[in-house]
This record gives sequence, C-alpha cells and structure tokens, in this order.
Amino acid sequence: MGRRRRRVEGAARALPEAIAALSRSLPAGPSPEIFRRAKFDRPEAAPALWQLLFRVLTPLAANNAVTDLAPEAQARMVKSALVSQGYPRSALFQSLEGGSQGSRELLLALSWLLARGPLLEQLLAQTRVQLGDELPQCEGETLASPGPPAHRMETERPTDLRLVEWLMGKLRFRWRRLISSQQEQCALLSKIHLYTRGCHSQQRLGHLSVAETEMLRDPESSRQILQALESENNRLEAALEWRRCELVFWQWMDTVLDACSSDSPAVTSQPTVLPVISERGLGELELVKQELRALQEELREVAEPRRAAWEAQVGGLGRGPDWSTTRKALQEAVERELATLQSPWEPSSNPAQPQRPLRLVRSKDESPGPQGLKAAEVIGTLRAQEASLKKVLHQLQSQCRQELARLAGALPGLIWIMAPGH
Amino acid sequence: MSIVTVQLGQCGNQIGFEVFDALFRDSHCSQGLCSKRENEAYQASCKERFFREEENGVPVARAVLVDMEPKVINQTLSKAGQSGRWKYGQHSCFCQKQGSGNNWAYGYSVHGPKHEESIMNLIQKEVEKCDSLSGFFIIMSMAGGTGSGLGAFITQKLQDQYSSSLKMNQIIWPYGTGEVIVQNYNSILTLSHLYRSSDALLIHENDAVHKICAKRMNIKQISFRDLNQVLAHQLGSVFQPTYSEDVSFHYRRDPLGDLMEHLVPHPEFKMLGVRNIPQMSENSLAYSTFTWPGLLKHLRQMLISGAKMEEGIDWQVRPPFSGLPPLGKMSVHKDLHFNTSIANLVILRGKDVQTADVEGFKDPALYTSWLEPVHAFSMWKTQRAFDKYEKSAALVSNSQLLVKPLDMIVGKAWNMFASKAYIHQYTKFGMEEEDFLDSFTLLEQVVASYGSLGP
Amino acid sequence: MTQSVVVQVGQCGNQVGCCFWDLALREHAAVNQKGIYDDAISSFFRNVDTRVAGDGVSISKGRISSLKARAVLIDMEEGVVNGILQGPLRDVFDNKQLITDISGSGNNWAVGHKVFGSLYREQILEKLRKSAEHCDCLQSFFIIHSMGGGTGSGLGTFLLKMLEDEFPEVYRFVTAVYPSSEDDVITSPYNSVLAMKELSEHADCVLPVDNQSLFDIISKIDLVVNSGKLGTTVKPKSLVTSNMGAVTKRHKKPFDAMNNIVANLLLSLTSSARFEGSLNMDLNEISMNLVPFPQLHYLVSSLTPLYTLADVHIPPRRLDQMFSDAFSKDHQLIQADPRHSLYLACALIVRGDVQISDLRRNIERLKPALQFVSWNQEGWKTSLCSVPPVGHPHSLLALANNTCVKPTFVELRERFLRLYKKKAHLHHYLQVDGMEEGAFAEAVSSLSVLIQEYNELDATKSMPVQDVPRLSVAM
Amino acid sequence: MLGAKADYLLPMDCTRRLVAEVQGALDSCAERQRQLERSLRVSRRLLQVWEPARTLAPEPETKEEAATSACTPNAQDLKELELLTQALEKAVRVRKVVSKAGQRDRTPSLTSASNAVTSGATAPARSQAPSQLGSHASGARSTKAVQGATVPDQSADPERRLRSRGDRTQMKTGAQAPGLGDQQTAPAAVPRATEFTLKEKGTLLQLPVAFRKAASLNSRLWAQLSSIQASDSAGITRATKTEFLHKLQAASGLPSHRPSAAEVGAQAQSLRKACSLLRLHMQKELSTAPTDWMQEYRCLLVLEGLQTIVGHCLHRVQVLQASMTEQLPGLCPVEKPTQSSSHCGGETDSAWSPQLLLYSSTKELQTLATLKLRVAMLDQQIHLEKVLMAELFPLINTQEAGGPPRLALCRAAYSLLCEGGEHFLTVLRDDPID
Repeated sequence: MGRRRRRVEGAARALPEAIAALSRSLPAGPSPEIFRRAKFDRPEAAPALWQLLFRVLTPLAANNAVTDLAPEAQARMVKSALVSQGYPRSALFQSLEGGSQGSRELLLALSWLLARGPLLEQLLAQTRVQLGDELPQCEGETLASPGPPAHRMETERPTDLRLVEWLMGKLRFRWRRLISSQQEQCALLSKIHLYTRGCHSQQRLGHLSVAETEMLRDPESSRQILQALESENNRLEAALEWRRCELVFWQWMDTVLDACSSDSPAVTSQPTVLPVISERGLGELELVKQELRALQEELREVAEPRRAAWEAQVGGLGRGPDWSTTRKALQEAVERELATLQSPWEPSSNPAQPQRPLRLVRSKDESPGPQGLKAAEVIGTLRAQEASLKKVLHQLQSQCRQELARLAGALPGLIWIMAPGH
Repeated sequence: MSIVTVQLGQCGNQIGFEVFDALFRDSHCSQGLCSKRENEAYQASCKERFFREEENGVPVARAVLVDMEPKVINQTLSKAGQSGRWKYGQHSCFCQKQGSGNNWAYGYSVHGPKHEESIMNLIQKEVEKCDSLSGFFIIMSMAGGTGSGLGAFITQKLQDQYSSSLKMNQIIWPYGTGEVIVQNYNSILTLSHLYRSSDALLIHENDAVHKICAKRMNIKQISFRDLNQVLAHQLGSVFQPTYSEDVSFHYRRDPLGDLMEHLVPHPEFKMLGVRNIPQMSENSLAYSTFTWPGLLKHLRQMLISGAKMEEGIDWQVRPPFSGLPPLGKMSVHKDLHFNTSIANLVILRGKDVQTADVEGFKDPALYTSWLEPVHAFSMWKTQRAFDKYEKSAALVSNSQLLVKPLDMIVGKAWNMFASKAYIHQYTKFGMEEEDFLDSFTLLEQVVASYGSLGP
Repeated sequence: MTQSVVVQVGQCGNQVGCCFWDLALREHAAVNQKGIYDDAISSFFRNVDTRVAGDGVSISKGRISSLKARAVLIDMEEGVVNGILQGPLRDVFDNKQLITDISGSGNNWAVGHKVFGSLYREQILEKLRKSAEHCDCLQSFFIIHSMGGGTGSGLGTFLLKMLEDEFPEVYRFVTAVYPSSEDDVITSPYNSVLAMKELSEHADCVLPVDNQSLFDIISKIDLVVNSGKLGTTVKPKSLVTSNMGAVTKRHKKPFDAMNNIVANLLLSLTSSARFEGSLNMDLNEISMNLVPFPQLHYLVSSLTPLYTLADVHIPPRRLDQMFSDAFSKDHQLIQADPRHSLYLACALIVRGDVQISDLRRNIERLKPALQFVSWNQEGWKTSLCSVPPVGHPHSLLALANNTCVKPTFVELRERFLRLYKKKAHLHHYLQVDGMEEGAFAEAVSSLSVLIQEYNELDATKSMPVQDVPRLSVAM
Repeated sequence: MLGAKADYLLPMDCTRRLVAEVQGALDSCAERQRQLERSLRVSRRLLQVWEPARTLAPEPETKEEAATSACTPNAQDLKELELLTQALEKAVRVRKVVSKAGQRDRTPSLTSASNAVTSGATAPARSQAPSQLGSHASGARSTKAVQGATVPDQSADPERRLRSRGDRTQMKTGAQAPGLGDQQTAPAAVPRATEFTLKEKGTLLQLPVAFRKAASLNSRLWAQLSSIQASDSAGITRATKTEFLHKLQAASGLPSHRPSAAEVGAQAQSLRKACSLLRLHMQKELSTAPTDWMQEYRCLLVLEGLQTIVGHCLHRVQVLQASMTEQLPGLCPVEKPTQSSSHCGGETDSAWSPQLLLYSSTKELQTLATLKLRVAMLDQQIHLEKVLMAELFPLINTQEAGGPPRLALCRAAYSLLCEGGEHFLTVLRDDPID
C-alpha cells in the first residue's frame, strides 16, 4: 500500500510524463495539454482527439488520402468503428458531430481502447518499417474478407445468374494470375538473396532483403528508411516509457470518469445503443454452426462403433494396475495433444494481435543455420491443410450434385449430360 | 511476363514461324513513329514476352516445335536460321517420322501418350527459361491430325501440369471445303476437348483470311505463306506491347492475363475472333490516309454486322433498340443480322492514339443483356505504330461471330456421323462412338448458348 | 521421314515396277542436283556402301554412294526378272531381293496362291523382313500385280494377307492391273474374282487400272503427236515417254508406255510424302480421307496433263484445263465415268507451281458438276507439293472414291459367272492342294456384297440432300 | 428452340448479396495483385543494371509526346502534362541526390559500382575504394586487380573531387533534357560508372553503419516491449485498467457486455479455423491404421476428445448467438497476456519481432508461396460455395416445375455449385423436335 501511495504522491509530475510518453508513441499524438483540457471537456481539445481517434481506428486508411476527409466524415467513421467494436457509451454517439463538443467523451473512448488491449503495440506493428522479405499474409481472412461494399457494381436491377458466372470466372483468372506473379516474385527474391549472400551485418540473416538492397541502390530510399526507422525507434522508446508509467494515467482516468458521471447523472434517460451486428456476421455464425454439426456427426459415427468394439474387446482383459497406469498415461498424452491442437483458436489467444511477421531467409540445407521455421515443415502443414480444404469443397460440390440430380429427375423429357469426368 | 509458344503440326509450325518473324520485324522496325526511348521499351517488352537471349546475341524464340514428321520442322528451322535476326532454340524441336494421317484419334490416343514425356520435357525446359511465365500459346489447325489431336492432348497435359498458367489455343479453322475430308470430325473433337482444357480459343478462319488476301492485299495467286502472314499480322496486332492501365506509360506486363480476364471468364463462351483495320497492300498504303474516327467507325460496323474485313460491310445493320422485343424468333439457322457481343477488346496503335474515341463500342445495345459495357468492353493502346500502318486498330471479340461456322461444322459432322462414315478409322485407335456423342453434345450447347445471347 | 517398300509380283508387276524405278531414279536425280543422300531419296532407296562385302552397309547421310531400291521382286518365271537384272537398272537390285522360280503359275490363281504361297512363304517373309529392317520407319507397302494371271493375282494376294499379319501397322497400297474384256487369258475372270476377295479383305487401298484404258490413253497421245496438230513434239523425258527414250519405239513396245503411266501414278501418289510442299499429304492420309467404310477402298485415279507440250509458260487457262481433264472420262486409268456417278470422296494431289488459291478456284468451279454423297458434300482432300514432275511445270493426280468403279466389277462378275455356270476349267483349280470349290462361291458372293454396297450408295443419288435431325438442346 | 432467349433474372436481394460477395473477392484479389506488382517492380529494378537514370527513362518523353501531339488538350491530356512535369522534376531531384551521393562520400552502394570502371586512363583513381569500407571493399579490389592493385589510396585526391563535380554538372544538364542529354553524356562523363549488377557484384554490398545501428536498436526495443508487456500483464496496472473498464461499462447504463460486430466476426473466424483444424486432425487420425490395442485405444480417446472439443465449440456458437438477441452475463474481454512464450525460439525472439522462415531453394519458396495462396483461395472458394448454396437452393426449389427459366437457372447453378464454374452442363430434349 505504501508503494501505491508513494506513486500517487508523485503523480503531479508523473502524469504529464506518462501522457507525454503516450502522446509520442501514438501516430500524430496531441500534446499532453490536450488531455488535460479534455478532462474538463474543453472544446479546443476536441478536434485533435477526433483526429487521433480517427488515426487509431483506421490505421490502414491513414496511409492514404483518407486523412483529407472532412471532420464530419472522420467522426462518422470513428463512431461506426467504435460501434462495431462494442464501445458502450452512448453519449459519444448521440450528440457529437465531429465539432468541438465532448472532448471528454473522446478521451474516454481513447482510454477504453487503450485499456482493452495492446493498442500501442498493434499500431506500431501495423506501421512498422518492413525491412525483411515476407510471404504475403494470406490466411483465409485476407482473401475472404468482405472488403468494402461493392460500390463499383450497379446492383439496382436484378441480374442474370450468368453475370455471377462471369464474375466467378474473372475471380478464377485473378487467382491464377496471383499465383503466377507470386512465383515470379519468389524467383526474384531468391535471386536477390543469393546474390547478396554474406552481406548482412546480422549473421543469422546472412543476406540482404529487397528493402535493404533497394536502400543501397537508391540513396533517396536509404534516407527515407533510415528516417522511418529512427522515428519508429522514437515511438518505441516512448511506448516503453508509457508502459513503465501508465498506472498513474489510469488512476487519473478514474477521476475523469468520476467527473463525467457527476456532470451528467441522468444516464438512464439515454437510449441504449445496441451494437449493430451485421446480417453477414449472423450468417457466418450459422454457417460455422452447420459445419461443426456435420463434423460432430461424423465424429460420432466413427467414434461410437469403435468405443463399442473396444468395450467388447477389453471386457475380457484384466483391469490390473498395469493397465490403469498405461491408460492414465495415454489419456494424459491425448489431453496434451488436444490441448496444443486447441491453442490456435482458444479464446485466450488474442485475435487482435496480428500474426507474427516472418522474415524469409535463404539458407543452405547442410548448414545447421539460424533457428527458425523450416519451409519444408510449413509446406507440409499447408499441404495437409490444402488437402482437407479440397475435401471439404468436394463434399460440398457432391452434395450440390446430388441435390441437382434429384431436381433433374423431376424434369421429364430432358437428359442432363454432365461435364465428362464425373 | 513471358509466353511460351507450342507450334503443332504443319499448320502450327508454318504459322508460328510467321508470327515470330512478324513480331520481331515489327519491334525492330525503325519507323515505329515514336521516340527512341519508347521504341526501346517496346522492343524490350516484346522481347520479354516472346524471345530469350542466347550467348551469341541472337534472340531465340520462346517456342517448342512439335510435329510428327520432320519435313515442316526442318523447313521452319532453316527459314528462321536464314533470317539471321532470330532463331529457334537448338533443342526445342520434337519430331517423329510418321504423321498422324489426318486422324485425330491417332494424334490424340497414339502419338500423344507415346511422346508425352519428351514433349512435356521440352516445354518444361522452355518454361524454366522464363523468369516469369504468363502462359502458353498453342498454335494448331483443327482439321488435320497432329495439330488437332496431339494439340488437344498436349493442351490437356499443360492444363494438368501448369494449372495456373494460362492457355490460349490459336486455332486455324479450315476452309469450308477442300482441305481434309474428315476435317469436321477432327474439328468437333478438337473444339470439344479444348473447351474442357483451354482457357480461350482464338480462332482464325482460313476462308476469311483468304478473302483478305484476295480483296485487301490484292494478291492474285494466294499461297499459304500469304495467308500465314496475314494471320501473323493479326496476332501481332493483339499481342505486341500496349500501355498498361495502372502504371501509365509502362508497357503491359501480362497481356494474355488481361485479355482473358476481360473476354473469357464464362465457361460456355471461349471463342474469340480477331478483326483488323486497316489491311492493305503496301502499294495502296502509300496513297492512303487514316483518321481514328474513320477507322473506328468501320471497325464497329465490322463488329456489329459480323464482317470479316473492311470490305463488303453491311452498313444497314444497326444495334437493336433496347427494350423492344426482337422481330420474330431468331434462330442461328436463319441469318443473324446483328452480331451480339459478350465482350470486346479494342487495341489501338499509332499516332494521336489519345484522341481516338471508342464510345461507340460502349453502347449497351452491342452487348448481351446480362453484361454491362463496364464489364464487357476494354481498350488497350500505344502510341507506337504497328507494322507499317501509321494508325491501326484491332478488335478481339467474344461474340456470335463464330456461331455460324461452328453450327456448320457440327451439322456436317453430324450428317457424316449419322451414316457412320469414317468412324472405323477412329475406333481403330481406341475411340468410341460415345466420345463423338460427348463432343456433339458439348458443342450443341455452345452453339445454343451463343445463339441465346440476343438480340 | 518414312519409307516404303515396293513388292512387285508376276510379269506385269515386275514390268510396271521396272518402269517405276527408272522414273523414280530420274526424278530424284533431277531434284537432287548435289548428289547428297536425303530424306526424299531415302523413302524409296537405300544408300549402300558397296565396298563392304555382303549386304553392304547402309549410309544414312552424306554423298550418294550406291542406291538400292527398297523392293522385293517376285516372279515364278525367270524371264522378266532376269531381263531387269541384265538391263540398265541392274545396279539398284541385288539377288537378295529376288524370288523366282522356273515353273510359272500357268495363269492359275490357285497355283500362285496355294502352291507357291506355301512353298515360298518363309522365303518371301524373310526378304520382306530384311527390307523392313533397312527402313528407319516403314510406312507403306506398294504391291503391284495383275489380276488376270496366276502369279500376280494368286501369290500377290497371298502375300497381302501375310503382310497384314506380319506388319499390321504398315499400310498396304495395291496397284492392280485389271484385264480387258478381250483378255487372251481364258481363266482371267476366275483369277480376278478370287483375287478381288483378298483385295477387299486385306488391302488398305486398291488403285485399279485396266489395260484398255491405258491403251486408249496411249493411242490418243500417239494421235496428237503424229497428227502434229499442236505443232510440237512430245518433250523427251516427259511423263509418257518411256525409259527407252525415243518416242518412236513405243509402237513396238506399247506396254512400256502403258506401264509408265502406272509408274507415274505411283510417283505422283507419293510425291507429297517425299518432297516439300505448303500442304503436305502423307501416305496415311490417303486411306483416312478416302475410305469411309472399310471395304470401299477402290480408288479411281486419273493423271493430267497427259498431252502437255513443250510450252513451259502455261497460261492459267491451261492450269484450269488440267483440273477439268482430271474429271473427264478419257483420263481415268480404268474405264469409268466419275462425273456421272456418285463421289464418296475425292483427293487432288497437285505438284509444281500451283497455289492454294488455284486449287480453291478450281474446286469451286468443278464442284457443281459433280455429285457427292449426301453426308460428304465437301469431300475434298488436297495437297500441294512444290516439286513438279520432271520436265513439267505442274501435274495433277485425282483419286476418286466413286461408284463408277462398279461397272468394272459387275462386268468381271458376269464373265466369271459365264465360266462358272459351265464349270469350265474348274478342275485346273480344284486339283491344287487346299483349293476347294467353296472358294469360288465365297469369292463371287464377296464381290456381290461389294457391288451391292455401291448399288445402295448409287440409290441415294436421286434423293434430295437432307440434314439429319440434330441433338436438341433444351434452354 | 435454338436461339431462344433464356434469361433468368435473380431476385434483387439475391443479386445484391452474390454480386457483392464475388466483387469483394475480386477486389481483394486485385489489391493483392497490385501489391505484388509494386514489389515486383522494385525487385526487377534491383536485378537490372543499377543505373539511376534508367529507372524512369521511358516515362517523361512519352508523356511529352502525348501532350504535344494532341490537337486539343482535354482534361486527360492536361493531367498527363502535369504528371510529366512532376516526373521531370523528380528526375532532376533524383539525379541531384545521386550525383551528390556519388560525390559526397561514396556510399557503399556506389563504391562497388565505382569498382567496375575499367576505362584505362581515368580508372585508377575511381577503382580505389574508400578506406572505411573494410574487408568487403578490399575483396572487391582484389577482384579488379588488373588496374587497382598497386594504386595507393586516393580518396583524398583533389583531382578526384574535381572530376566528381564535373560529373554532377553534366548530369544536371542531362536531367533537363532527358533523352538527348543522356545519350550525349553517358559515354563521355559517366563511363559505365553505374554499370553494376547484383548478379555479378551483389556480395560486395554493405549496409550503412547508421542504418545498422538503427536497425539493431529497433529490434532491441521491440524485444523489450514484448517482455515488458508480458510481465506487466499480471501486475497492478492491469487490475486498474480492468477496473476502469468495468466502471466505464457500468456508467454507460449497459450492465453487461454484448458482443460487438467485430468480436462476432473474429469469433466466427476463429471457430471456422477450429473446425477445419479439427477436421484435419480427425482425418489424420483416421488415415493411420492402429497396429496394436494401445494405439487403438489412443485413437479412440483422440476421437472422443475431438468430439468434446467440437461440443465446446458448438456451445460457444450458441452462446454467441444467444447473446446477440438477449442479455447474457457477458464475456468481458480485457487485455490478455500474449502468447509469446509458447512459440519462443531464440532469445531475441518475441511476439513482435520477426521470426525467420528458412528456405533452401527457389523451387521450395515457390511451392511454399503457391500453397499459401492455394489454401487462401480454397478458403475463399468454400466460403463462396456456401454463400451460393444458401442463395441458390431456395430459388431452385421454389421455381414452378418445368419452364425454360428454370432450366437456365439450373444450368448456371450446376456449373457454379458443382463444377466450381469451370465446366457446364448440357440439357438435351429426349424427343428430337422436328
């Protein structure tokens, strides 16, 4: 307790330092003074905080020209992002239009985001200076992501299904071209790695990456990278600093929250803002459910007879102490196996954390080399994954085939001739 | 990105030579009517696509030559060697002693499996010489045995082995009469197999090319070489470099991919026709001037009236007024006056190309009801002039242009099939009547699908 | 490149063959000025280093050393073959290619087929195998024989079956010389009909020629030449001049001129397979295109121009005349009139300076006057070989699968039946071991079936051409 | 009836969903392609001859012509003209930088390039690498022993500096008239000084010191950040934050937590992943035949264990679904410890610092990349397949029997659903019409 008190006493100086550190670690962070003013809901603090929240919530957009958006538009985007993340305070959504009001609400929103997860690290990771060569992050999420609404398509009038076939065909071509380009990229990468062998100062990397080589080729880009790296280092240092002293900020935020509720006690009259869950999300969930059900059914079908057979077989076996230790060992082994299997999607694993970047390193087979993932192993996993996905797809397709064959049977006088090969 | 060409059979090898020669000649022609820099970039782009460098500095065509008898290949190699400007790779030929005898089944079921390994090895070696591979051109006729049968077989193997690379078959459609008697059988077998394994069939009709030679090029005694040169011009006008869209003033990296994505995504519609303007003999060219509006007006009318060249265009044909029901029932067996498109690609080359106005091709009435011009039309261009024409335009069209010839071929083959004539020549090599029926079924559907596009 | 082996059987076969080799040598000598052994020559000749004892060693490249014909000469009399061996062609053959006997077949098909067949079977087979071994890629056998005699028709058709069993992949082209109606061999109808059955069953393609037609052609040439109407003489070394050189000698040896026509037929037939051209036609394309049903493989041939005179610069009208002539009755190598019968298929094999547009123009021009079977309205097969025949700018060989061949067969059957009803001369056949009377009945019924097939096709001639109902796609 | 129109129009909402889904997939593919193209351009440039002037060669002139040859400049032309001006300006800028860099201190990138000079008389001075380069540079010198071996260090040579200045002025004029200038100056003033290819001399490259320092600081900082985060998570700060969140939640009038759209999406995503991993595991388990009873038992346990896990997952779906419609005691996500320890490789590894992925050949790298893409594509395809199934089956089943529109729909549906859109179906009439 004594320790805590000491900290609180020192808060008078520690708080501005903590806020300053936070500010420096954020992209375009405002001055600590803005935070102070926001506590008192001063209008002059609002624009800077809108801007900040906008940058924080739409990190990808920040690189592009979206920063030039009108304040109202920015506010709208901030609000919708907060809604989708489940921000609970309706005060933010109701009245504010991106003007000068409600700087305290904005401060609360920012703090909410900061408290929920490693926001700073995420932001830093997103804008990180990429020095190594990476494989594209193409987990299912990226390609299958819903993407922006199809604004280019005129969907005011009903269409022929042939249009969908046409678009799907386009998609198939794009997939294939993507693979071709990817192959070319790999060939070039591999060449660059080979030609720059032994050039990297870090022993374990051995060769240069594209970014590093480009830096050497073009002095301008060298300057830019160095600059970016230095500014990232500054932000990292600030983030570390923040981590060391953020406690005082949270204690202060308590007082902000208190000030807020004392200012507007009539919380009950506010209509509650329900998080909008898109139809798509629901549909997605429904699909997953069906898949899981099917899997459960399959498992039941294979497990039950085995259990029965096992029981029958084991019935005669003595249940001596040997058996029970063996059994226990087996059970534990299986538990461990299954636990590791579960870890990638366990609720405890943080979905917000971006995947760890992978730096591609060309290494000779024979040398023990640096530690890291081996491509061959990853390939093995991917192959298995590919095979299983293919199987799923084929199952779905044959399900469809059956369904349509049933329909075909219901149409007399017609002969359906499937594409050869089936 | 590079394209590997596979030349098959007599026709494929003769045409392949003319194509490479035309590409090379054009890209090294000094009068491209553009700056030296641009010319160099154009040259480099053409070279990356179609040629590779060999030690002694002579460019080598990215091509594999396949024939089942040696005469044509020897002839082709020596012609390329004599030109001295480019050549074929030393080890890029495969030939045997005995041809397929106009028998599709022999090419497909005997030569194909027997030589699969050697041919695929050759192709693989050529592929390995590309930094990046966009896809394959497979040049073949569909009337004979080697080009058609072996061509269909090899295309299928390419599909199996290089599933993500693109495959475009350049198909020489035989004269309506007088080349090979079993050409209709060979054709339906080829087309139906390619419909399953190829991405696009770029079709050149001998009859049309012949007419161009006679009427536009003013050639009195037309030889196969004349035909092949016109054909090579057509292909060159499509696949020589053009600017890419996203990075302005860079040359397009992957024309094959761009073309396919625009024109042939639908599995039932894979047949492409090419139209060119202007086409004329060098003598007439000296006295001619061209304007973009004039060229494009003609090209558009060629498209909608289904004309094969800029002579004898039916100017009465107009796009249907959208919204009005068509007059009477249209059928492919009757004369289709208006040629409905699914998708078109216009390629403009030459002076003042930025002033050319292609709005006429964006009229929704030109296209089938389910595809809007945004999806259905695209344009490539370059300021660099092509093959002695100060301005020229090419059109690659996925439209009803080829339904009639296809319908004819299917009809004739069906008549023959109904009398069982020549079937024994095919069953001798392991084919069954069922295989013919499969081919007929598939192609009848293609005819019907194209027929139902409108208007 | 593929090779062909010529098997010449009997007196007639060997005489025709002899002409063929002479012309083939001269043709290649004219085309191949450098004396380098090439693919074109290799299709009919081996290049042999004679300094090596025994068989001699085949040389596949380089200068021509000594050319050996890819041929097997068979006769059951010695006369003709010995004549060849003492004549100017002696160097292209050697003893290992010959099979002779002294007794002859006595104009008896059964003797040739049954007696000599079983007697010489192994020997013939061995020579054939040997000649096949010398080939890089053996594509075809050309069997030349007459139909009317004993050795040619009997042994010739015997070895046809043998070839089918031994070399099933190799095409069998038969050039069969049919007897004229006033043939001096009494048993020729028997021999011909018995041979016909074998041809129908075991040949891939039969090119029937008959002596009467050949003779008529020769007579016409003589008329033109002697009348001097066209002002000039027939060029030496031209298509019809014999290997003996002088035109005048033909009167004494009419068969030489006739045989030369047949030899020219074979040269033209194989020209596109041997030489370059813009539209090649390999030998295996012939049966593929011209034989719609297995047994209907009798192709009527015509060669033009026959009367080409010493004018090198032939105006286009002349070129078109060449095409017209090929369809006229008096240019056919058997007595037949294709223009008034039904075409199943037709091939035009063009040599020399002719382009695809010439071909197309003439097809368009001639087509309306010709009648094609309903399912093959555009039954044309064409080829362009850039090497013309010696001494001419161009030539045309037309092969027609046409019902006009039927009258020849009908007449043959009639003559056969006239004899057979009386059982005349039958005993000569039946005393041969293994020959039974049933064979006669079978042979004539086989011929009748063939004739019937042509009849049925002819019957469709008057019917309007109609499209068969197609598969109907539901949309 | 041949040629009959057989249009079948989809209902509006179905159209919207399907088109939006496919279009979305197309867009993300296109975006990926653009990214790839960008990095391809960089890589290709690196593999060509390193010649700064070359990299933006074709553009300026083309644009110039485009602009001047137009009779009446329209908006497009004006835009192009502007681009041209920008490009020219950029060219000038870059050249300045390049010439400065060449003059100033010969950054390592250009050092090796200067080694390539072979022209006799003027070469010795240039061939000398600056002394600070160390072992790499001397290695380079020895490869160029022909002209460099005996020449003393001349990095301070006044003559050299003079010439460098000369180079710069020449380059400047070159920049003002790109086409001509280059041709004139290239042979004379910058004789092959820039002819450097990665293939031949790539191993001579060395990263600048400043950069090396910054980079190593960077990785240290990342490591610290992750370690601090891990240690902090159990601490007092964490408690305070949690408290703050609860308070905020309570003050908002919403006593419990509802899942947000983002969370539902993420959950659905992770459950999908779970499902596919579980399926994979099941298949693996079933594919190996047990050889003894122990293994048999193990297999049984695994299968039953999987059953349980699937049960859990299903439960999670149900809870999520329920919580979207009614109030449920919520799962309140707070900052969680990152899993850095679980897959920690070396001491420098941490959750935020890059992990090495080692490959041994081009082929292997290509296989890896292709597989990655394929898996992503299959994922996408399966997703689209499900969407199509969900949208199309109801339509097909409710259509009135027979009739041409239905056939058109069925055919297209067959192709999309059963053949991945690659093949199609033919429907023939049994009785040929006459």
